[in-house]
Amino acid sequence: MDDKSTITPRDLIVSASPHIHSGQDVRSIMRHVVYALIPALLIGFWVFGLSAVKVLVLAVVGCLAVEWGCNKLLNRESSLLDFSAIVTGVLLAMNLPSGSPWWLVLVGAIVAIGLGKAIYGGLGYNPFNPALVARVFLLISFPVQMTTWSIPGVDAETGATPLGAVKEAVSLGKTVMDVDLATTKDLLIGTVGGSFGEVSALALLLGGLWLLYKGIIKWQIPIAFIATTLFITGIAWLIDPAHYVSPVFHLFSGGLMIGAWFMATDMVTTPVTQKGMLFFGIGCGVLTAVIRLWGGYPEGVSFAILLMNATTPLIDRYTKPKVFGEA
Amino acid sequence: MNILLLVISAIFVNNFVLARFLGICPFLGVSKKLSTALGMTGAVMFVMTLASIASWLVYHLLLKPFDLVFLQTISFILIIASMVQLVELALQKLSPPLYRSLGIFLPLITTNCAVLGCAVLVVQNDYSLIQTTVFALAAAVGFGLSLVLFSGIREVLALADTPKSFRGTAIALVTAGILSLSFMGFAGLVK
Amino acid sequence: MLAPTALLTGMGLVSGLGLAVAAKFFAVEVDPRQEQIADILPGANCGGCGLAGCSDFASAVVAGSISPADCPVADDETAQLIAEIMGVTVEAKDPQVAIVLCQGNIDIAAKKYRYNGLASCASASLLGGGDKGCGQGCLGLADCQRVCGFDAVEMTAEGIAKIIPERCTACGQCITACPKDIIKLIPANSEIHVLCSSHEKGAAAKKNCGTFCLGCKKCEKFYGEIPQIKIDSFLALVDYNNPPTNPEVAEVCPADAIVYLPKDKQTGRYV
Amino acid sequence: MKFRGGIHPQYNKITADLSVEALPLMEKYVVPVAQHLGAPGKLLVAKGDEVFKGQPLTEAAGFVSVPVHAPTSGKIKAIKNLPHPIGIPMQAIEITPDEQDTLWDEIKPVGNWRELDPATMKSAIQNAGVVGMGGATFPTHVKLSPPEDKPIDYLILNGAECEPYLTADHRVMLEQPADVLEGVGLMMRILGVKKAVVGIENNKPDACKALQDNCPEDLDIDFVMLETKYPQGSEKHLIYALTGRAVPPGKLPMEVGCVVQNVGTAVACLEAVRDGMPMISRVATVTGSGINRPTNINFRVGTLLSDILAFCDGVNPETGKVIFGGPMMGIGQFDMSVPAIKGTSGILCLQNDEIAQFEGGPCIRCGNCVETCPMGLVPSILGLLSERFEFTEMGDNHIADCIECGSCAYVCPSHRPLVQLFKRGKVEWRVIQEKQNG
Repeated sequence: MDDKSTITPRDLIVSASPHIHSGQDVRSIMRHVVYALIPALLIGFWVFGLSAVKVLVLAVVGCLAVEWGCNKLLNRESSLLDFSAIVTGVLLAMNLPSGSPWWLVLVGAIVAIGLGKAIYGGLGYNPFNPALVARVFLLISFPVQMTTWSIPGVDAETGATPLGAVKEAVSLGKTVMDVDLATTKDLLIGTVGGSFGEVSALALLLGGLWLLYKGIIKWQIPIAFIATTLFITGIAWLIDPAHYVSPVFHLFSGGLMIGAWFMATDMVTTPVTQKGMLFFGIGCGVLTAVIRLWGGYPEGVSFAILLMNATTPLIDRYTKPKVFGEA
Repeated sequence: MNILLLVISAIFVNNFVLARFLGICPFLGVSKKLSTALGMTGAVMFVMTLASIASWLVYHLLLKPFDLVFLQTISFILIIASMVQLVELALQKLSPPLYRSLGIFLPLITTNCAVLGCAVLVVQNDYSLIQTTVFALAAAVGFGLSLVLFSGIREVLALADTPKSFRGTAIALVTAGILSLSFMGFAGLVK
Repeated sequence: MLAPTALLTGMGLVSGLGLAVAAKFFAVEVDPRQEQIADILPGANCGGCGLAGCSDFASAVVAGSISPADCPVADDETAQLIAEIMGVTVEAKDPQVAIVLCQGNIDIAAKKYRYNGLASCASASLLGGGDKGCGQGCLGLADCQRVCGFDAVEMTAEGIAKIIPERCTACGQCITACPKDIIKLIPANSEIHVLCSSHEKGAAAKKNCGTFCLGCKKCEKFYGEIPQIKIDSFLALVDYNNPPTNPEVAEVCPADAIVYLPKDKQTGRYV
Repeated sequence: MKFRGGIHPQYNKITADLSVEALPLMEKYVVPVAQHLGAPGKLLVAKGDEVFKGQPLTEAAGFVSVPVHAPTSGKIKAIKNLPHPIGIPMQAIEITPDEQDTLWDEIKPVGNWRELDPATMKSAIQNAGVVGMGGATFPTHVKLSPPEDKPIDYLILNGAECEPYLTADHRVMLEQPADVLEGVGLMMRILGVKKAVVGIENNKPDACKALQDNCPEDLDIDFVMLETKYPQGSEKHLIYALTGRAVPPGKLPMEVGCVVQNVGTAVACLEAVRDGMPMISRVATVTGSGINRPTNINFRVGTLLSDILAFCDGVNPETGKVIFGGPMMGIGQFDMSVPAIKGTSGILCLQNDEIAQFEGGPCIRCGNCVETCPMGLVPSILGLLSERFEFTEMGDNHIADCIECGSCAYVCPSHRPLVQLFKRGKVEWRVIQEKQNG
């Protein structure tokens, strides 16, 4: 009965309800995203070798350093431990060519964290995906460096991505049949040219499914995104197979997999309602297909996601769930 | 097909605000609230279409026949100014809340480079009257699209914990820049 | 030369006539005084008058539903100017400032539990009145600072709010924001205050805070016949209509609740 | 019918198999005057008066008001502001028992409910001080008096007990199944409805069986096993799950022809009519990892928290929180001398390591709260609006429909104090509305 006296009210915590919690937190979400990216990273290292490792380390360290610097400058609590800067760094690295010069990676890190996130007030307030802001920024500012793709296995040589090869051929008046298309097997495994993290469709799919299984991402965005892209590219292919490649090629090539599973599912920059997520995914798919098929760039995933990021507030506004009991 | 390309070009590829960087003043000024943005879009649509048509008529029926093309700018401004005055008078009577929230930016359409730019572009590209109407309307839609997208973002940004030094116009300009970056994805859609 | 002139004149005439017709058609009446008043108001849109902002205040003045002197922020001169525009007279008002009537900082005020939640006084006070043992203690979560449009509230390192008198415009926002109701408006030139709001009896108050008014009436007696400080249910209240002047009263208070805060007459700053 | 949203927390119903123990007579009782929603009663006694067990200490002040009664016989030591479970001291009557526990001589049965007329029974229920025992403590006789123009089709008995840890209703259903159903029959007669539905979460099959086995033949009662999901016991969601009818926003269950009552309330109503016994005791669960001997108790209204904790062998040193009610909606206590009252369905002592910590991190817009909100609101946006004092906009976003179930805060990975933000918003929104309506 002595235990009764151990209770001193001043040591009791008082808060608003609820008094228990599911235990999920931001850190664990971000950690899981990093875990899910590991297969694709390993394939990237295997295909592109040491230069890919260099890009990854630079990007992650760069992002962390910029985050730390911004926290200091803006007089904010350290947010290094929430892992979000690491996720941004990893995604940024995966969106760069493996042979990127060091300064390109660092500029990317500064744009991603500084311009894309910190000045909006940090995690949770940025309207655009930081890694994609950096990628598009670099693509437009340094087009040469951003499209110098190493050819897997041959360190010194550079060439085009599978999608780039198709676009170039078609724009020169040739047909798809004239192009030496990458095989589906190559696309799945990743032995093709491209940004170092986007090449292996299989590894990315694996990671995405794992996130889905863990309940960290919801199915609406990736499925709607991929299905819409397949649908539109499929129609184009059925109508004119001479100038448009098959939807399967579109599915496994370029950034669609990493975009649909990892970038378009970034919680901060996508709608909060499930209906909204569906619209978001469809919008991404339409824009990706349109840019890939008819646009000037061979690849449209980054632009599509950024554009849809901009529509997120509007989507959220018009897809609010129905209040319980409302007719 | 030509008309469709014209529309896509004016709305997406050569969006007045995000690709041509015209009309930045109202883009920043009246994008704080979605409802205001929609009202401004309506006003710009009206002014832009009518002004472009009127400019086209004046250019092709008066300036060109009488060899007075050098009066192009001043006469266009005259047309636009009277259009804006008309809209302002009408709004003040018909929708006072919108009139108040648009504030100084409504009369500023007068000197708005987007409207003047539209009229000048129409003449420069030698569009027919139908093309002119479609182009002006599409350009206004493009202006409206960027304004509405932007106001949606800004409504959310207003709730964000933005650092004090970046609040307001600073963060709006950065956001507009990123929006413009993403619109570059449309490049090449229309050759 | 003739053709351009004729053309532009013609166009000008046509559009001018069109606009003239439109102006008739869409005519709206606006009282010009409203704009004049809005121009001379402080323009802070603080809402201290109870209306949505300065332009609302201006239209209310024109409509006659509020007095020109009712803008708590504007000084006398402004009020007189507005009155002139409206053609009425207003009486001068004494300048006021807000003051936080609590000294219970973290060193001396006891807490009754560990608070976990929002850093906001209004939210914290929904949980049993907040974590301070004293029911009228400053919670130190800065709601008053957040609503102040004039940067006149400072949170001390010891965790209570303090008003900076030379910045305070007496708009009253902090008073509305404070859930503990311990911020009051007082004449700007008063210098002696009872910085405690607890009506608790001495023993109970002492348990919760190191600086408190126990209602001992020593201050009341100090002033003799017409007390400038009066006790009302165990709390001394300064009679600001007849503000106390003798600073020695602070020495009399056994619990340091009465403080003498001398002010610089020119700047209004505490010395 | 399943409602949208909701959560599946750890249920921790550790006391489900423990019988209800009656508390011994204590040395002191504190009976707050206000223990229900509505106007507090008017005092009938003064300091120094001798009172008997079951004697009314106050009388109802109006229709939406009920009296409180003496839990035992003794002397009134004081009437003053004393700690109250809501956190702010309120007027209360302190009684020192004379240890005789003499029953007030005016307590006698009202009659057989099968023969009495509804009005007599309703006034008996009001005079007995019966309030909803689920936690909301709304006077029961008011709920049993729907206006003429709102015909009632169903009486719904809430046996969901969806709050984790709590087992009080479960035990009542197991130990007094006949009383529960007689109480249901009584309320059906008052309402004049032919049909009652009992909703029980499917983690309590034994309770359902006990009730089914004891169902009187003359009553048409359906027993429905519901999905175990929080907040299944919320009135609106229970009605939806059982009947498919959705109560419109801002409206009461009677809008769709339903009245919902808690199992404990049913027993209290029966006792008020059958025995004339006022509501001076109730069943509650004392539970959680912090208490040394978790159990179910039958305590007298006004028993001090410290006495109850002592009866359960006290708390262990790791205890960081003592809560009246369940872990999702209960109120944290900080004064050990608060009395347990009519609405106290449980006393939960949690250890420091299992308490939700609110960190107030930024919203990362994950959408979990939107998915779980059973009311179809967007908690993430509402939270941001509250943080920025945009209370009018909160109102436009239906803050008034929030039932404060806490599902959103439970799943929030940023540990945002969402319910606290909404409580604040609701208060401010009410003020704004009052201003608008003059």
